[in-house]
Amino acid sequence: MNPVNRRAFLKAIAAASSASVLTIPARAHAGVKARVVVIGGGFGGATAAKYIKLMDSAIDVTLIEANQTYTACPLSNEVISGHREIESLQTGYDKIARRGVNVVHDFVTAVDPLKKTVATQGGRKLSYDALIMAPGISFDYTAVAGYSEDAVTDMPHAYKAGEQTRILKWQLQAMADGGVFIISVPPKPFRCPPGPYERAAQVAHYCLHNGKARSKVLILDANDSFSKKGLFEQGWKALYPGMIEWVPGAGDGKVERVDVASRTCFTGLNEHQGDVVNLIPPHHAGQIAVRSGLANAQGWCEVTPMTMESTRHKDIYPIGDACIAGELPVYDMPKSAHMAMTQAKVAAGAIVAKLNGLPVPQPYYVNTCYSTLAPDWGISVVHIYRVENNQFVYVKTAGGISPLDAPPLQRKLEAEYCVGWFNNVMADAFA
Amino acid sequence: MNILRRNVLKGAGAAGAVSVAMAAGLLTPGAVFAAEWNKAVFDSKDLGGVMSAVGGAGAAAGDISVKAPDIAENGAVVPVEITSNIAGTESIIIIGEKNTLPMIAQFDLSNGAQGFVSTRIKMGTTANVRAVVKAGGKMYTAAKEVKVTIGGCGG
Amino acid sequence: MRKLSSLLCTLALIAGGPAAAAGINIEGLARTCNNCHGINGVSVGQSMPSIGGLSEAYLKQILMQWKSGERFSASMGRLVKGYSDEELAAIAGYYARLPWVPVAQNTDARRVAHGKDAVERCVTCHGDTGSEPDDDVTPKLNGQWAQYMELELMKYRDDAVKMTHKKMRTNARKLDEEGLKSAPEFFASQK
Amino acid sequence: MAEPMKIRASMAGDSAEVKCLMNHPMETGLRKDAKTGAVVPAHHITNVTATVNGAKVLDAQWGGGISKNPYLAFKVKGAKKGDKVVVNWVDNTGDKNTAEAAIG
Repeated sequence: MNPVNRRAFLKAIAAASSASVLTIPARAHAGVKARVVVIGGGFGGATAAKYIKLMDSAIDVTLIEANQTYTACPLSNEVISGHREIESLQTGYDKIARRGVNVVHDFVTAVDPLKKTVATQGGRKLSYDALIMAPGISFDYTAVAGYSEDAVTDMPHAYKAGEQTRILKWQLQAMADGGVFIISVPPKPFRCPPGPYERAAQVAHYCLHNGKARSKVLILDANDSFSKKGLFEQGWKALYPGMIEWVPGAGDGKVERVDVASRTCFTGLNEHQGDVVNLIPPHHAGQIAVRSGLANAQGWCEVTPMTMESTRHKDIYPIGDACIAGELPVYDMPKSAHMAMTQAKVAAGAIVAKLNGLPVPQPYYVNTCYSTLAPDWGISVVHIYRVENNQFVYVKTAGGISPLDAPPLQRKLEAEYCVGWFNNVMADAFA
Repeated sequence: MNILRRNVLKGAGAAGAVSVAMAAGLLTPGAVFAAEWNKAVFDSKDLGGVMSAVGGAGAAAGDISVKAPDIAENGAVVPVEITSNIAGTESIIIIGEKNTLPMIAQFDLSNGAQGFVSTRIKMGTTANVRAVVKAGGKMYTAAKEVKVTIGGCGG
Repeated sequence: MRKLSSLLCTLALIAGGPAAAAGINIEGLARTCNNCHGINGVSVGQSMPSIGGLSEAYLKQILMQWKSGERFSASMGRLVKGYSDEELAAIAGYYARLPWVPVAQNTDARRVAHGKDAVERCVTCHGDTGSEPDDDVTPKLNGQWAQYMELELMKYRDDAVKMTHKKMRTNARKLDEEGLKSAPEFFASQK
Repeated sequence: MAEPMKIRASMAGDSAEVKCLMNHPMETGLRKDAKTGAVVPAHHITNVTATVNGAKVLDAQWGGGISKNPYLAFKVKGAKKGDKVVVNWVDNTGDKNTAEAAIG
């Protein structure tokens, strides 16, 4: 370590500690070790568990996650197009365990918000002082007639990365030149707002460079607009002319019914037969959040802006894709890994402060989201939120999308930054 | 009786539209465009003028529902569904109160057509979508505010 | 070290410090930077720079230039426009007080050797190994990510984007294609 | 000539619901071209009619305030399966289109 910096560093600690000696042992005197339980080990849950431990190592933190290995959704569209192996998106929980987080691979079956306990399939019963609810999403398989959970191998959603991603990739590889690849997009809000449109580009890229240039990607959308629309349309046109067609909800794009056997999607007035059908069903907060009484009528968990605490139950903090925050349908917080992580850090800060008897710290919410249309063509959107009068406020003077008239260098930089972003968020959440 | 027909003589272009349609051979006995397009009303930028031309707003009615999103993310495509449960509904008119051209559409219903239309309209700014209904010779109205988000972050 | 920094996190959360006086939760704010720049500003991603331990003056200057739009950025400008000058100053101060950690990365020995010549123009300002910049608005480069530095050079070489610092623009353009790769690799390999 | 119009009619209870999707730019005459700055002339559907077995059920007038590629749905009581629905439109340039469907 640089000696000058080290001196400054120690000085900073000294300055900080002189003021805080009196406050830190408040809970220690009570002789109770505070317990935090985190449900779900995705970007949000893992980040929350790790940061609570980082901020106050005296807190007992248990992370409950069913899977031993996590497969990240960001960049998973590049697995479909063959640019990336799925293993590059995977991580275990050993590193955050080494930070002192008690990692339990189990499945939460019930939460009792009044007794403040969590029960698991494995027979565990844990009590908590604060609960982070980060279960991600659950699909509504009945929303599209003719579809079902059994149909996911025929019409994969590939909207939880892993086996589904592989199936969609294989189906694309098996598709003949001239085939039609249908992507059915559910009504907002849904996970990863630019995901389907980035996927369209990645699929077109695969087709163009693998002897399937006559193929077509047909996006059947329940919505009339989408994230980074202008940038995507510009990129599609420049990179994959004539290969991608977007049908908005207003143009009869909403898929109401499917026939799985013939791979047909029925909209209000039309039917579209695909060679591959990537049907992304509507979704809502993970089942456990809904069953715990945290979700609103639309199936999402509303939160208190200063802390991310649930508006329904005290001491439960729904974060990540399961929560809904900000003004729908344009200024709501996007369901992205980056957003989940900044929400996790706000919740972690609020919980640590509360358990130490300290005032609520000022929250900061940021989202950065990259989409890669081709290896040297990246675009992004940035969101900054402030909390004013206990409301989420999207800062309109900042944020926004990459410029439409950007030079090629910017597109290249953003494609490279996307990978750097991914490596860093993976480390920040899981290492 | 068609409400706008009263104004047909004022609308210089209205007759023109009909003759063009006739010249195009479109107007067969089964599909006559009885309601000549009323240029004067559709080209008017004056909300008050439009309201009186369509017969006045009439009484506010709970039997009319205007279904539209609270917030439209795309002002160019705002889904609007109007249901009139008033017996004998003959016409439904849609007005965008702050549109440069407020008059959006008129639907005259007959032979079993119910008091229901669903369409998509343009809105330049946050405003009321107003439905004016004519039933049994009387006018009724209802409105719903739609917030239009302009610019947006695209995210 | 890790223990120390986590303790600092906790203490700063409680005690605040100068930023707290201005109503800024600097720890909370800096945590949002971690997503891309790593805990304590030590990045693990090749295209994202480490920022912990860079000088306060340099960090403050670059943040403010992005905010004003004076200096091109692909995405940082859109981020920093969301914060007050005081907040940006607090971020600069926060990261400047952290230690600079050169990151171990794979470098090509041949390139590093070539880079030693290629950096002839760089070392007058950044120091022989990039660790001792000439003034406090010049960043350290030793152990910085090679790919990040290469991308920065590309910005300085491209007229399509607006970069401040004339000297950097001039010198970046003097590098040949090989130098564009080997100069970053040289600095990246330095401790 | 405009692209064909899509029409579908189906029974829902004792009413037939008719849905149509038309292809039309629906220019208001107010919009300026982003590149040239010139006003794009008005070009929109002005009249729409619908019949069920030849009897007129809907007679509409539209301005440019209806969205591009218009969507229209309406309901007809007393119609039955197999009845023929015909929808016509004409625009301010005299262009026209027609489509028909049997109620399913």
